[in-house]
Amino acid sequence: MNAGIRFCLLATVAAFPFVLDAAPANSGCELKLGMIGPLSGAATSWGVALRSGAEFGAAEVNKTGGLPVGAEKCKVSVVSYDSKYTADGAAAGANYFASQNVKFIIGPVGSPEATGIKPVAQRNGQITFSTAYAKNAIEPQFPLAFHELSGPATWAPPLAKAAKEKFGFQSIVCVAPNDQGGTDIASVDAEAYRAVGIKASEEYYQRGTTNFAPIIQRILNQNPDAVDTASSPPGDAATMAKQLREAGFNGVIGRLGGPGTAEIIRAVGGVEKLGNFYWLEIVSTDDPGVKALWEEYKELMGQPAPDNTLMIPAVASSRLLLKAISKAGTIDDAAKVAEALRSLPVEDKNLGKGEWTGQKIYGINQELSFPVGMGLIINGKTVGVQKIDTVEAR
Amino acid sequence: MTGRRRGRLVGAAEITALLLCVVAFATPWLTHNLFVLSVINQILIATMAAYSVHVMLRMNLLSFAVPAFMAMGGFAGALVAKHGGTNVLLVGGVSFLVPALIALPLGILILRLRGVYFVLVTYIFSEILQLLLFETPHLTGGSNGISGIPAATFLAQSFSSSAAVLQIAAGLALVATVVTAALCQWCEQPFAAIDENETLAASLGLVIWRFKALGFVVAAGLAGLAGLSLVLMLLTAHPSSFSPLSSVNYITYAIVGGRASILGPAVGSALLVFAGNIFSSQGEYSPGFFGVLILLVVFIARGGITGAVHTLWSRRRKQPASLAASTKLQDLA
Amino acid sequence: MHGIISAGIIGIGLGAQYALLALGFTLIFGVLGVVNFAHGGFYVLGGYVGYWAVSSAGLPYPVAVLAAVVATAALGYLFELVFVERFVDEQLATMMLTVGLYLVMSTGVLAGFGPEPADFAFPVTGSWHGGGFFIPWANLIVLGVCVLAIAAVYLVLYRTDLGRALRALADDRPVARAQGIRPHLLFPLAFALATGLAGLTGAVVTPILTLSPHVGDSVLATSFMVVILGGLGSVTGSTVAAFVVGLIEAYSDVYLGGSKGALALFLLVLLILIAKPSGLFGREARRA
Amino acid sequence: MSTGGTGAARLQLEGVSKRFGGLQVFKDITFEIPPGDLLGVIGPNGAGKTTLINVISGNLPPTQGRILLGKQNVTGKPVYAMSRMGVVRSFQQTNVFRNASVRENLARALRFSGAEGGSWRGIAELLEALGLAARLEEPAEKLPYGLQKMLGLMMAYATSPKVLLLDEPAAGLERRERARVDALIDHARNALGCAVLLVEHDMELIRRICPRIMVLEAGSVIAAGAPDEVLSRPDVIEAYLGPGDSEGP
Repeated sequence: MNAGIRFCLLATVAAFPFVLDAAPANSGCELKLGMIGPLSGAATSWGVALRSGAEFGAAEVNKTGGLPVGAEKCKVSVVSYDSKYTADGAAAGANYFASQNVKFIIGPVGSPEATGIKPVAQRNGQITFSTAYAKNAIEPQFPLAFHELSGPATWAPPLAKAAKEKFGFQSIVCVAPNDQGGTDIASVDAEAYRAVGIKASEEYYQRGTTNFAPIIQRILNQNPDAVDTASSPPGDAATMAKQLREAGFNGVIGRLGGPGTAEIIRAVGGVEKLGNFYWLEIVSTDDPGVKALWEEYKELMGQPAPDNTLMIPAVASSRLLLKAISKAGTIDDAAKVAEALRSLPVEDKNLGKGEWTGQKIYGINQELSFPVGMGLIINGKTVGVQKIDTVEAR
Repeated sequence: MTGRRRGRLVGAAEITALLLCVVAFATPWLTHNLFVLSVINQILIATMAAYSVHVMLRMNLLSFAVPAFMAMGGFAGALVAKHGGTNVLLVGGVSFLVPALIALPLGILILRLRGVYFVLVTYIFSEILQLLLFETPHLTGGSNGISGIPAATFLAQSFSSSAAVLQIAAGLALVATVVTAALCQWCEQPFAAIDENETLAASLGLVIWRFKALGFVVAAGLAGLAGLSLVLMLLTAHPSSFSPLSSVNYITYAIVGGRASILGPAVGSALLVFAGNIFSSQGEYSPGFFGVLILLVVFIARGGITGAVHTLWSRRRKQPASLAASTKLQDLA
Repeated sequence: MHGIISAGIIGIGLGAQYALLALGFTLIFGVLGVVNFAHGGFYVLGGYVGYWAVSSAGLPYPVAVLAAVVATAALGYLFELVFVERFVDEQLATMMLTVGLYLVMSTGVLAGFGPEPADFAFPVTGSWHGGGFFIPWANLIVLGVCVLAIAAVYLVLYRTDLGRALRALADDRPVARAQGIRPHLLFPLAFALATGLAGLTGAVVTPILTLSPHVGDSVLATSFMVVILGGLGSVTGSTVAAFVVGLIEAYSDVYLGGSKGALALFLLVLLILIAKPSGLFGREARRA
Repeated sequence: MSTGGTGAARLQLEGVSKRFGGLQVFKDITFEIPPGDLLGVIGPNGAGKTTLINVISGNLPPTQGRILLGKQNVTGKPVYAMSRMGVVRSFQQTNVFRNASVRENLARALRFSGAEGGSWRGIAELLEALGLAARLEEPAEKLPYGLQKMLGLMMAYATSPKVLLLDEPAAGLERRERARVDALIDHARNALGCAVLLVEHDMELIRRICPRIMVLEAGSVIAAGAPDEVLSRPDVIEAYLGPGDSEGP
């Protein structure tokens, strides 16, 4: 047993230099941008997209010789941490970054992660830019927590209205997984549909379901005009769309909540078979500015960008964050940078003009809003992505 | 003679485990590195959860119900802290007792199952509890969980910093270690007999269900303490913290550490949680590294880390004595 | 009435899928006494090998399915030989080994193919419609494959020397050994047979549903539930249980909704096991 | 409830039957064994002898009939309860805690039965006679087969039973070791006042120590009485001794 003790002590002792070694070498000015998100498990692609966006933002600045902070020019690098889509993973990540003196974090991605990281990051003095669609993704009591893109409460009302105008349906079923990643979006979607006079109901399935035939049958029993796959993961949404069409459902399929349009089109067997379909694009992807970003990424990074639009707001928020750091003139004081962030004009090279929103929904104006897009396929023909202004109904 | 030797050996393991808790309690004075504090906090939580697995393993029962009991303890503690009182003794007591009390009737139903049947039923129980959390939004906050939990207090002192949260975890882990050690010591012979040959034990008059129920109830309480500790670390009781598949992690900690002694859960948790945190900064390949580590440990260290160390130790020290052999075999059983 | 029949058809479809999944799992459990936590990993791997064979190697789909079976069986054989064999009598160790393997496999697939769902489509589309009901052709084909696979497994188990030896090992290992049956030759074969079945399932089912690196998790949970409900290592039991689970899932999901439906399914399985502790077709536990 | 070994009690079966689904293992078995008495049960393999022990010991519930211990009806009680009331069995295969030492095995028997305390003294002499006394610290699995079997019997004895159910205690033993079984049974009858039920294939042993025996064939009692008389009956020879296998397996 004594050897057991020795082993423990050795392990503990061995752990310290490893961790402490990681502390930043303070020669020159080096700015580390953290990225927290799922890099394993079913939500990996979102974490990867976020990391790519942050890396692109860093590379842009480095190309110009570094970020001017006070008198120095800082080289920006990105470090990432796999938070596994869990609250404790994200909290551990925030602490890991704190130990490396990383004060600015792009991410986390999911609702559990946002829940887990808020108090810890606040305590550690770290700014976060979460993409979670949770109803409490940002809160007044956590002034360092920012939201990277507009949430369902912002875009669902205008999109629901636009969808009703385009397709004229009277009833809809919103379907999503039964955890926070599903309920916090589908319930907001349903509310938005109801607000424009559509009869909306919600269906939640067990996360991890692979065969949706029974859920589809249940939805069809309600005989709706349309089905909204909300924030179901891309693979789930694709399977549902396919099984809906196989079951003879000819109504409109919508997707207000997450990416995955390509998968859905593929699963159903092409745009013609999909018929009528509308979806949220978190940015207006057909804009020339946005389209240019993919080219710029390839040119600067030497490889194509990940095929996931979540990268775009990550680029925008990295740029804005870096700008704020420069303006605040500090790479340590998160509160000062947050102050600068709030005061900066929201304007992005590729996305155009945006604004800080969120007061009405979260009670704090720290949501980075750019116009979103509504993609449309009408009668089996791709119509493209229309820009939708989400300016908060004040 | 054998008994005395065994007693002394087990004692050493227990004292070491207790000392580790004390060291963990003292870490805030040794370092302010937040990552170190956070990792040690996670290790403490994992150790308590692995104790829960360990107690059941002593009776050759593999329990996947740990996340379920953690959730009960965590949510019960959160509710009490929010609406009742934040005294750490009160909150800790509730988070031990609630799962323990629920485990009693549940145990009577499922403890006659053995082997993989027990594994499956406990796993299903974890799934059911997760779904119940989703389906009871008024009590548990549904899929959003309970947030805004006030920091725990003790003697007018509030524990809100990372260091203080770690110290609470260390205190709870100390209690968990004492409870586990006391139970395993007191029930050593019955547990070992149930583990090896239930039929024989029963025919000698051992009231098996009584010990199984006792073990199950205590294991549930230990998991409850782990759940509370997790909730206090995150200041949130969230269903995603208690996913049914996370039971595989706790089982892995307990088995990789070795089921021979109470140090097993602590050693397994320390190694694997530490490694998991380091791997997490390696991005999407972290599960792969973790998998390789498990394969290596199982392949090299038969009987878990403590088991392998123990085997080496007794082989080196007492080559000829059948005494050492007898204790070794007993411990590795 | 119409709804009840539709749900029944869906349940049978689910049951076929689960039966195919559980077949390999129950074989490994029955013969080796090993709970294979990497079962879902072999399912995913089968899907990806099929996908690769179709999309990169340009093979026709049936050949791709064959390739998936061969690849997963080969990997299973090797894994048993190198890792499991030494620990075959230690249930906890083998569990840990298969957990480790699963993590490595899913990371490997992620590294090789990326996190996005793969574009792997079933070559046959469309549905059969009749009398107000419909069945996708693809599901009928899976049902057919399921029947064939189960028949094949029965043939192997009850009509060949290999099968007799495997059954002897499943019944009583010491006695089988005493009769000259050599486990260290047969265990890798049994493991390969089982993982090959998982690979087959993956190659046939993932193009109908989704193929991404992490679809293996729920596959493991379902197979496990089906196999235990059926009774340890009983091929007949797991097949029957697969359809029982499929039907319960279909009816509870259709009539109660996804979340409550899952709750109902789990509660029913729990109740069945409490009432009948050795599963629907289980003999008394193999070791007293 | 008395758990010690002081009180003696009579074991009585009244019309006990056991059926597994469609399979009738035995039916309508009636007998009694007074304290200190010994009943031998013989019969061909598959006659239901071990199942009979399983039913009396509480491992299996009977389908019909009553089992009485003294005046108390103990039908259908679980194993541990039967054991604590003094009805204790041994197993046909060696059944000991292989990973524990001999001493621990015996300590468990004493502790689990509730017969702790001075009972070590009560078994010391017998331990010597059975050849176990010198090997108390050895792990049970290191013992030779015969001693493991003795340990199994010794553990049953150590619980201070009132009724001892012995399932082929001599099977697999060498000839010279069989005398130890005699010693144990004598001890149980004389020192504890045990009622003993002995299932055995070893006809020499049966003839040697059993005052009366019962022949079970296909689940029915076909003969009962003194060994010499019963074993010379033609139907018994036909049913059982005919094949000529008078030795255990």
